Amino acid sequence: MGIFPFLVVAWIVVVGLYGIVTSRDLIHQIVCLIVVQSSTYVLLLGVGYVTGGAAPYFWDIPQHTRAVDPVVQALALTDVVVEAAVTALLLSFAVQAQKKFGTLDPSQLVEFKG
Amino acid sequence: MDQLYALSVTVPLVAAAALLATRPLLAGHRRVLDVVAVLVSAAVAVMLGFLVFRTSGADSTYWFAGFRPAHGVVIGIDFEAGPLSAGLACLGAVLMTASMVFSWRYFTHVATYFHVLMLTFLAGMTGFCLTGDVFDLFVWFELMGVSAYALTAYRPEERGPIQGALNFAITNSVGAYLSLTGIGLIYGRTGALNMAQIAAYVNHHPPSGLVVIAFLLIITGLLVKGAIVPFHFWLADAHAVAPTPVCVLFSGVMVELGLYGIARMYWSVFGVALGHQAAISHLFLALGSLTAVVGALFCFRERHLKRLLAFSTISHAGMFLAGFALLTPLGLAGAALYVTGHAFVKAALFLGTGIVLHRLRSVNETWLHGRGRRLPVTGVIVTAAAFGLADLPPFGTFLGKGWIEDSAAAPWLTAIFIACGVLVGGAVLRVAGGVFYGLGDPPGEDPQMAAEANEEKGETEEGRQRTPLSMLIPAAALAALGLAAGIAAMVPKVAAGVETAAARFQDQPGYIATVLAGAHVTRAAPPYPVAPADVTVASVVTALCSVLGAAALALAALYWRRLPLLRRGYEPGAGLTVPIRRFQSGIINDYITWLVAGVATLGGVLALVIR
Amino acid sequence: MISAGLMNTLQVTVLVLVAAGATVVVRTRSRIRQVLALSVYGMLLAILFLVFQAPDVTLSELTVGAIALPLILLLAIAKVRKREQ
Amino acid sequence: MTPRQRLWFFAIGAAGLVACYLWAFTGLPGFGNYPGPYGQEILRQAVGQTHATGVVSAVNFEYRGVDTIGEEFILFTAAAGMSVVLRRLRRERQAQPVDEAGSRTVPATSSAVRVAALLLVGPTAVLGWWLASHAQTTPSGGFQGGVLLASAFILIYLAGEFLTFRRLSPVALLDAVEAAGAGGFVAIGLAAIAMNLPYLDNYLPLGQYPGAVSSSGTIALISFFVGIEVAAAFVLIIGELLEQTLLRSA
Repeated sequence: MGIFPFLVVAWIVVVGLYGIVTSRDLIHQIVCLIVVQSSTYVLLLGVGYVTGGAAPYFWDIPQHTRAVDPVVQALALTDVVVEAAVTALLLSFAVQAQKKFGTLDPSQLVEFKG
Repeated sequence: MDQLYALSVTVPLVAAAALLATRPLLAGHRRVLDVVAVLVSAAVAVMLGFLVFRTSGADSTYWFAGFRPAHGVVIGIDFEAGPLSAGLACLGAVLMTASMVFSWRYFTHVATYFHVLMLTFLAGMTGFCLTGDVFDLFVWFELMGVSAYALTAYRPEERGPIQGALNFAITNSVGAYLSLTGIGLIYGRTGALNMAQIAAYVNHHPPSGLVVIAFLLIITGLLVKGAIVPFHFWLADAHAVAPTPVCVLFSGVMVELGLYGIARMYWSVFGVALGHQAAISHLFLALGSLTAVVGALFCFRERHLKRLLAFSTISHAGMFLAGFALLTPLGLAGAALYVTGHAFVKAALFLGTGIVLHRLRSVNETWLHGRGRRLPVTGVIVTAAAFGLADLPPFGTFLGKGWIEDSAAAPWLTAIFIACGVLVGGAVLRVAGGVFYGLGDPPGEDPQMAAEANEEKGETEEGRQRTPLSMLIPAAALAALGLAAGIAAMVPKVAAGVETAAARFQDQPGYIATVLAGAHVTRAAPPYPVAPADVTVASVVTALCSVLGAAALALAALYWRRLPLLRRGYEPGAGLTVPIRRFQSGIINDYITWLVAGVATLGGVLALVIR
Repeated sequence: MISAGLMNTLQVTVLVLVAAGATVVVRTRSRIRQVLALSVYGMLLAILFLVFQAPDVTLSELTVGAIALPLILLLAIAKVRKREQ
Repeated sequence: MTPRQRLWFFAIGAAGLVACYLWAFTGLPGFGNYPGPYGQEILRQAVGQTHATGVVSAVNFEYRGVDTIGEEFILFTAAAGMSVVLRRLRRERQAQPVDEAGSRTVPATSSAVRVAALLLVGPTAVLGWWLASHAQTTPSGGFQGGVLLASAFILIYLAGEFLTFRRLSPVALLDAVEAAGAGGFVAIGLAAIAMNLPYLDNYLPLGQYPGAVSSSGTIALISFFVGIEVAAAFVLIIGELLEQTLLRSA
């Protein structure tokens, strides 16, 4: 495996950013932002993985079983909530933008420049 | 009394929840909302002010749920405060109090949500300043961000706020996710999230690309927040449209918090491991200078008052970064004082603009020309604050900037600082002289800018015949505080105290010892060497020249049409309008492209320097 | 217990699928289809987290990434579409 | 920039960004060789210290509980922000809501779907409740449980009962429930301060043995409040958008 999971992380980031940069539709752009953020889950869970480790639950396994890192999982959970919150707020902006500008093309959503 | 750490963050959160829960009961009782918000902000300011005093001798640490480090491993989250971090948080709470007082009469139809969002914003800022854990830093950063996006879009009936909020939210989110990637990388390497523990690890292991890139990615989100070129585009779009009381916080502390985060990351975590101090110092000096110049140029050509102030914030952010970048205690102390003085006068200027908007229903400098004569008191406050922004002695801005210049002792940096001071000061003085005293001729009308400025109507609903005292008093008080900060810093004991605090902020071994070895360890190397930060004749003369230059530029901008030598209709810099609009295009896609290019460039430079 | 070799293969496969999924989500320019792609991508991520031994994150990614977020997106799209017509 | 210029500019920047990432990855321990020490220390201590067998919940609600407070308030703030942005214009507020879904071009919800969806409401709600109250033992917790509870409400909508959905979820009540959830979490921590303990200290009895439902002290309680907060926030968010989509002024 080596660094393969991390290469996937880099790929997801770049693909997501590519989507944001080339997007012609705000909702598409917001979905691409979700993709960029999803790279951070893969990274977090990737770095905390321990080969052969169990999930960090000691309900039915002995307490000193080798397990994967629980902290990154807590971080990823927080991250998922943040994603949901930010996306919902952004979508409400998009709905409003469509109402006010009559379009969702980012290059047309310009009231201020210069 | 350690509980103050927890209370300063949780009290505004509980208040926000309580206000939202009782929303139907409070529907007809607007004043209850105002009173709660003002009292909570003031209480937080007092708590944090108390923390500043308490930590003036030594930093202290607070472990949530009592999880102290076990076997040298940190398992909980700590808040760590020194005078600079608690002081910045306190500054935020003071500005929040002033904004809430100002809002008393400013919005007539204000829903509970405004107060709720302001309180969560306050909690986010406080947590961001105090936390000693990198992931927790990200959480507070996001809380501050989400509150700020919603506040920017507070008037969704108009187009500007929606564009501003979108650009702000998307750019900041991309920055935040890159920061989180950096946090993930450093965690993968060190197995730690506590700043002191990460520092202890990276100091004792050979430097690697991972450490460099983790540093770069973590500060990316902070560079976006701190509006450093080329990560700065969102700022003007958001500041121009956010309600004025919110602008006070955006310009006064939020941008500075981004820079504070960079300073914290550098000194508390990565500084020693990165090494190469001279090169890193030069890199950040270059970034800061570029930002200062770009911001100042954009500021001077602007006619939309809130955008003008926004660009001046970018310029100042560049100068603050340059102050940090000297990596000296005096430079950091200067930056801290400059941030304080700037926050007060900039807040006063924004509140003055709010009063103009409330009474005269416009933020268009051309249209407003001479019309501000009806508002003499506001005129005096704005003019005083404008001189403060132009670094007139003895405002806090003058001394802060002077310390940075003393510490750098580099003529080129002083020259850049003076040039930016002249441009930014010239712009605000031009506004003050033209709008409130009707000096000279109205500046040329740019159709695009006029259209933009005309958008700004619905923010405050009824233009009254008199300016309410609840608006004038906070504005005047803030301008006075800007003056008081400067005068206080002239007291040698205070100046030495600020510089010692800065030296302590930069003392990484001391930080690690405080956090990992116990709450009240005496720091490693006090007393810190304190360079004399006196007010010299030379610094006063330099500052006065800069202020005179700004005043002369303002007068020239107002009167140049009357010079017989120039043909009529000539507008200086008119040819630049098209390229400038292409640069600051308002399109998110461009902003993200610049962000990626900025990260790549910084990464390349760091790779060349550090390898 | 799954053998280490099988686990490894499983992880590589899911990682490749996730990378492909992200690409598809970004490259899909039609709104509704993109939401479907996102939902599938959320499911793939949930499976990835399962093979990374993170059942907790799997559950939230399933509820949020594969269900709640696509639903919110669909609602926003419906709203926008109604006005565009 | 034209789209083409932007793409080229981005391509160069992205190449640099990827190079940065690759350089960083060379410093990571290989996949599966995570060295610790933070997570390892938690694994050593958590079960004994908190009597929670779900270590991730212990981290979320106790060791890093402050993060979770921030996270809950991010959701809280986003929901409040959506209410601000999507607040209906005044005339819409005065008008009587009419379920516009009936005039959609799609066929009306068939009774089979309606019955199936309504039948699912109960089990979904129960499952959500169960998840929210078993954070300390199993891979679950307030967050996942809360989203599932919200799904139960959404099922009511799917059953074609939009106006029922709306009656069951008046915004003011939801705001209050959400605020009670988020505020309750903070208040549990504040109670520790009142007892002169550090904020968020686990002051409740931990239960007799690890793994019992009544074990783990404040962890279970916090998880419960988080569940309420998350459920209310999601119903609010979805309700806000539904209202935008389906209601027109009469």
